[in-house]
Amino acid sequence: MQRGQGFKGFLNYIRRNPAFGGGMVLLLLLFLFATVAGLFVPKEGAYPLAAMPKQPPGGEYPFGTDSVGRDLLPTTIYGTRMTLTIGMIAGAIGLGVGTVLGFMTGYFGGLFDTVVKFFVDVLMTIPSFLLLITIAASVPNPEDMSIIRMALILSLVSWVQPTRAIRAQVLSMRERAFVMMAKLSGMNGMEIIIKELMPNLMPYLAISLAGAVNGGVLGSLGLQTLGIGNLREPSLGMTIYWLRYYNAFLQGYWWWIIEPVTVIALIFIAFLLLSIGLDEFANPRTRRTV
Amino acid sequence: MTTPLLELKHVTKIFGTKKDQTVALDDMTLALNETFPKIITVAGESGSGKSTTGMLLLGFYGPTMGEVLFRGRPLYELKGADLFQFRRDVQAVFQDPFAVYNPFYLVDNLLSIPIKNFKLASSKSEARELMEEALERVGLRPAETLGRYPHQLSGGQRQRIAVARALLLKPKLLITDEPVSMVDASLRSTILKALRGLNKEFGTPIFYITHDLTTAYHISDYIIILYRGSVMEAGNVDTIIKDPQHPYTKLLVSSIPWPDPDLVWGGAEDMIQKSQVAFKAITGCKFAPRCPYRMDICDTKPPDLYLLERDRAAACYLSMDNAVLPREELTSLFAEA
Amino acid sequence: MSEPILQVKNLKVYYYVEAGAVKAVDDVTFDLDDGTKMGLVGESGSGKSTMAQALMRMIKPPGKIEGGEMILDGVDLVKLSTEQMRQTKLRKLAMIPQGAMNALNPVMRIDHQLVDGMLDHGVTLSKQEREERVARLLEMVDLAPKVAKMYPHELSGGMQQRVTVAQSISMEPDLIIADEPTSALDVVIQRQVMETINNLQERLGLSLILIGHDMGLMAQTVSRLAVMYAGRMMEIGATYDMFRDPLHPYTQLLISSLPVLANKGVFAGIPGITPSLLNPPEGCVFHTRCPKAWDLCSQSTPKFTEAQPGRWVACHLHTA
Amino acid sequence: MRIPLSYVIKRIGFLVAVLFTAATINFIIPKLAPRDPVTELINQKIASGGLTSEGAAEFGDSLRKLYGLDRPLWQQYLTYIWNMMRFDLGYSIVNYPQRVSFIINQTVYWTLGFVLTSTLLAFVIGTVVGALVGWSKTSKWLSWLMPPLAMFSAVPAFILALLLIYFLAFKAKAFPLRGGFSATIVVNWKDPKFLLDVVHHALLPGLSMLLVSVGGWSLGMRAMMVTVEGADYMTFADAKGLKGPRLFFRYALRNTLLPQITALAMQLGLIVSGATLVETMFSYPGIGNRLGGAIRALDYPVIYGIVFFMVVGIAVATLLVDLMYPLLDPRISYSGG
Repeated sequence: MQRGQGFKGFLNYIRRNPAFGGGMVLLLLLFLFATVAGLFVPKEGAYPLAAMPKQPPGGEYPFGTDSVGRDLLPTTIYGTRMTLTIGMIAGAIGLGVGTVLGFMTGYFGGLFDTVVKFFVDVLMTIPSFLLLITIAASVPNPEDMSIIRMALILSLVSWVQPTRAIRAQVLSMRERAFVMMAKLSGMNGMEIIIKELMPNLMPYLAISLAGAVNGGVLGSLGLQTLGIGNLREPSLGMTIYWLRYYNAFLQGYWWWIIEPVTVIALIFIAFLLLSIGLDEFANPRTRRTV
Repeated sequence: MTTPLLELKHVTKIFGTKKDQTVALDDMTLALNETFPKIITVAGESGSGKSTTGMLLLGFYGPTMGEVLFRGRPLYELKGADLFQFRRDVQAVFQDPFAVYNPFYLVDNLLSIPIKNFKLASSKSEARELMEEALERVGLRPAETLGRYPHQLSGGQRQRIAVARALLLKPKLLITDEPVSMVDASLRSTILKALRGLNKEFGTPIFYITHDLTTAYHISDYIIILYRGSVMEAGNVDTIIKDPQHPYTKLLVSSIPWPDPDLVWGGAEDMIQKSQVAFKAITGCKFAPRCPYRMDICDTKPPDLYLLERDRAAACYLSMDNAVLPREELTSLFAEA
Repeated sequence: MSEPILQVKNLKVYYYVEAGAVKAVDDVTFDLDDGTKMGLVGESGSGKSTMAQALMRMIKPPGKIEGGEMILDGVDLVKLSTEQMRQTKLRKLAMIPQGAMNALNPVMRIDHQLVDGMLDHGVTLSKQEREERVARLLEMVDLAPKVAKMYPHELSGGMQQRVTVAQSISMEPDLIIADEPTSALDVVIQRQVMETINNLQERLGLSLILIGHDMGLMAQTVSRLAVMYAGRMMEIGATYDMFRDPLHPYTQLLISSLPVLANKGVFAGIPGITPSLLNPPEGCVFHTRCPKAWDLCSQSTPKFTEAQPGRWVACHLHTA
Repeated sequence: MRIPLSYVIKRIGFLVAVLFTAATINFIIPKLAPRDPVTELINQKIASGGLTSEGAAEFGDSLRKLYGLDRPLWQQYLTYIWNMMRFDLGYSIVNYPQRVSFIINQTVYWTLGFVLTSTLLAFVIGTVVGALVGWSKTSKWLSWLMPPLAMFSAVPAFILALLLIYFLAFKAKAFPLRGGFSATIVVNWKDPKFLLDVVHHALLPGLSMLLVSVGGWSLGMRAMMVTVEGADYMTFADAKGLKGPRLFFRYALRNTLLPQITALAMQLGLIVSGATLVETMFSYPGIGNRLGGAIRALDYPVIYGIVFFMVVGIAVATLLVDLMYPLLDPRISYSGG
């Protein structure tokens, strides 16, 4: 990894790590689709009775319409926005909690570490999605949950993986000689965490963030597909729920199926590429010595 | 008697869980004085507890039993300014010349951070001067070293910067753990010379940990031979290397591969046993299972240290005709005549 | 004088990296007489380990044998096909590896590991023959028969290294290449393993190339010594002569930097740093650090010549 | 190779801790949620005309007594845990008086059938493909398999299921659109025609699980293969002149299987979650689809019961995989930690 070469160096790096570049570009395009495209397409179209129902793509409705008259173009745009927003909030909270817990437990150890590690181990065995179902189905009016509430519920499980991953990294890194050297240079615990460990763990933090956002998106999609979550507001999961509810298959409304599926697939492929690229960044296998 | 700078008092360090224990260091008492500017080597094979001793002295491990004292106060009690003072006074050079560098920063950090934290310079230019001076003393050109990342320098260069750091800080005690074992032969001398220089010019005592008796012989004044956490023989390095008394020391010394075609391995063949006995609970001398001179008494209880000369003692029943040196007075061997 | 078992001629091994070709081994030539032990020393980056890999034809990309010959018992190893080379390994040319603690398959019992090499070289063994073979091999390296049924992690580092020694002699090859076989071991164990290797070498009449950086170990074990620096061969000769009367200034400095019993407290190093293998200096690779260098040294590369009988050196001081 | 008892005990202890935590979460969450199952049940009864609002209060009290909701919380908790230990998961609200355990029993075998088959197949295929792609001596065209496999692995199985349903079932009419067997066929497990029909229905859900997980296993396997190929024992094995197949199977593959199996244990939860959604997409008569139905109908005892049952299943399966691990890895020491 070479530093201090500016943008050109970055481009050079992308050339050697195309997965990272591909993931970034794809994610950027999705973000643009969810934000900029929304400036030109009003949200009103994403609700029932806004358009002529059951229209294939073309002319007035480039993405077609569903069987209750939602225009699928705004539905997909605002749905992507909603889904990504939920994922990012849940991922950010998960990474935040995971970073604090991971560094504290990994570096300082002690009873707190034992307790946190036990809960992490237990929660790793209990599938997070089942936990989400239990929690989300138990809140009042699960069928019209706000974005924030959905994201908060998701973040109840999204901290587990980052905590585990970061703790493991900190554990292996705190034994390194440069940490001892930092202590000998008069640095205290917090200084060592922030100045010595954090910079080296940046790629791992980025991997954890990508993983947590990915998990948030996946969780929200799963819940919405089962009918938990706001079914009135447009989201990608909600679209899946309705297309099943109205048996889009049997009617042969291919556009209603293909469009959300494509966007969802692109989101996950972007995250996959990004995590492959970040992994390559964190553990370059090409480092060779003669 | 003044309080020693750093002291191990009946320190035992055990690693592992209840079922699978390794005694890394067994009831060690040792005092290191800032007023006694000598180089003391701790030598032994892997598992002898030599590195553990270093880690205990630096406060990176806590003792299982016993106490590590800094100016008379237990290390674990030190907080704030006292802990800071301990860090200021006791410094180290480690084995791996790559691992001590944070790969994220320039090598300059190894020198500039202690200068900043310990307030060794009043200005940036003064700090720079200090760094350059220290680098030159270990034979490095500052222009070719500063401003680089660790991976851009060779192992020898990196280790010399680590030694430059010790020179710059002028600690009250320097602990070096195998400082030359990962460095090419042609550079070892340069590094050892710099350490010796620090010791002679600034009177800094050095605690030199190594498995390599050739460098130990060359650099140090005194030596402690450890075997499985216990002292086997200790005292003047010249007499011990040239005329070892403890059977274990004999074995070690006879196995040194001297880079001298006139000094080829010979003798002590009888001491090298083909298959080693599995180590069970040993009640007596730890070396007894491998010792060709083993006697019945060896299995009864660990031997005391017997004073062979004023500055030399061995923990072996073969020497039991001599006066006993209580283990806690090990340090008395390392004193001016 | 016996015939050379190995002749290396103008061997070149380059690693191709983004910045260009790293000349890890550059134009190395030497002979090894049958039944001798030769040491190959050098510091990190000298190319000694690359030599070991090249002789085993185990250079991995981006490295490549760029040219030269390695003639083992009349056969040029460079020209062999992959399958021919596979058959040569173990049968004619074996290796004792460096990392004793990791060189054995962790999930396989010792006896299986000792036997599988033979099986893959066309040796057919009944169950009983197998056991006998394993027991004899273990005995030859002073290991107890029960080791056969153990897993590597149950053995100490020294014992594991003995297993790899047993492995390397299992088909009585002509030449064994030992790449720092004891660098991870304690001195006493190191001595035991080296003595085992020495005994076997004499008993079986093998030739041995011992690769390492420890001049002490070389002084104790080998009869001939080859010194490499920055990918090139500097000097070759009988070990005793090399220590007592080094010809090449690099060897001289190297020998004088060694800590011996008689010179306590004398610290003499070699000033300067090893040159980059990517852009080695013009002329002699050592001239940048050589106290005896003159104009010619930076202009032309000294030829590796026989300065005295059996004594080869690459230095302008000795070519005249 | 024997599995040490202490390890088994420790591992089972962890299993109990997991189940206890899961049960406790299941107990606490409904209590924290501001909704009252009894009121909801009554409202449902009123809505369906089975109860008049006059009798509701009295009926509610008797129900609360029946469910023990009038007792102190800690007593309810103990009863709850006791019930869980006996696997008494209570009654469905919507399909009262069906027991939750009956519903599970009715549906679980459908799920086990296609999930086990597709998971095992995917694991085997993915491992073999990944191993071959990662192995440097196989031909390069194999690596072209990776991008599509990686794409599939990124997409959740239920999303892929939508595409499969549309293209293979609706368009190509090669598979049934939904369900576990044809509506026109008589349920008879001894009739081969019925069995064939069941398999036909299970193929598409199985395929969507399979396609998604093959990529994951092969990606992981490839990475481990590359790591193992760099190991010292592979270099030494190569230096021994072993034949390709032995190097591949006995050395490389054998060593990469261990982490791969650890990964399998870690993935079980994800697989079950994925299967739940896939079943919903296909209206497959398995336990996951039943869970989906219960969620839509807000049938809480069924939701909690099925979730708890799944957690038990995953925890037990993880335990079994963990206990299998030492059989494959002779190095594992169980002394603790």
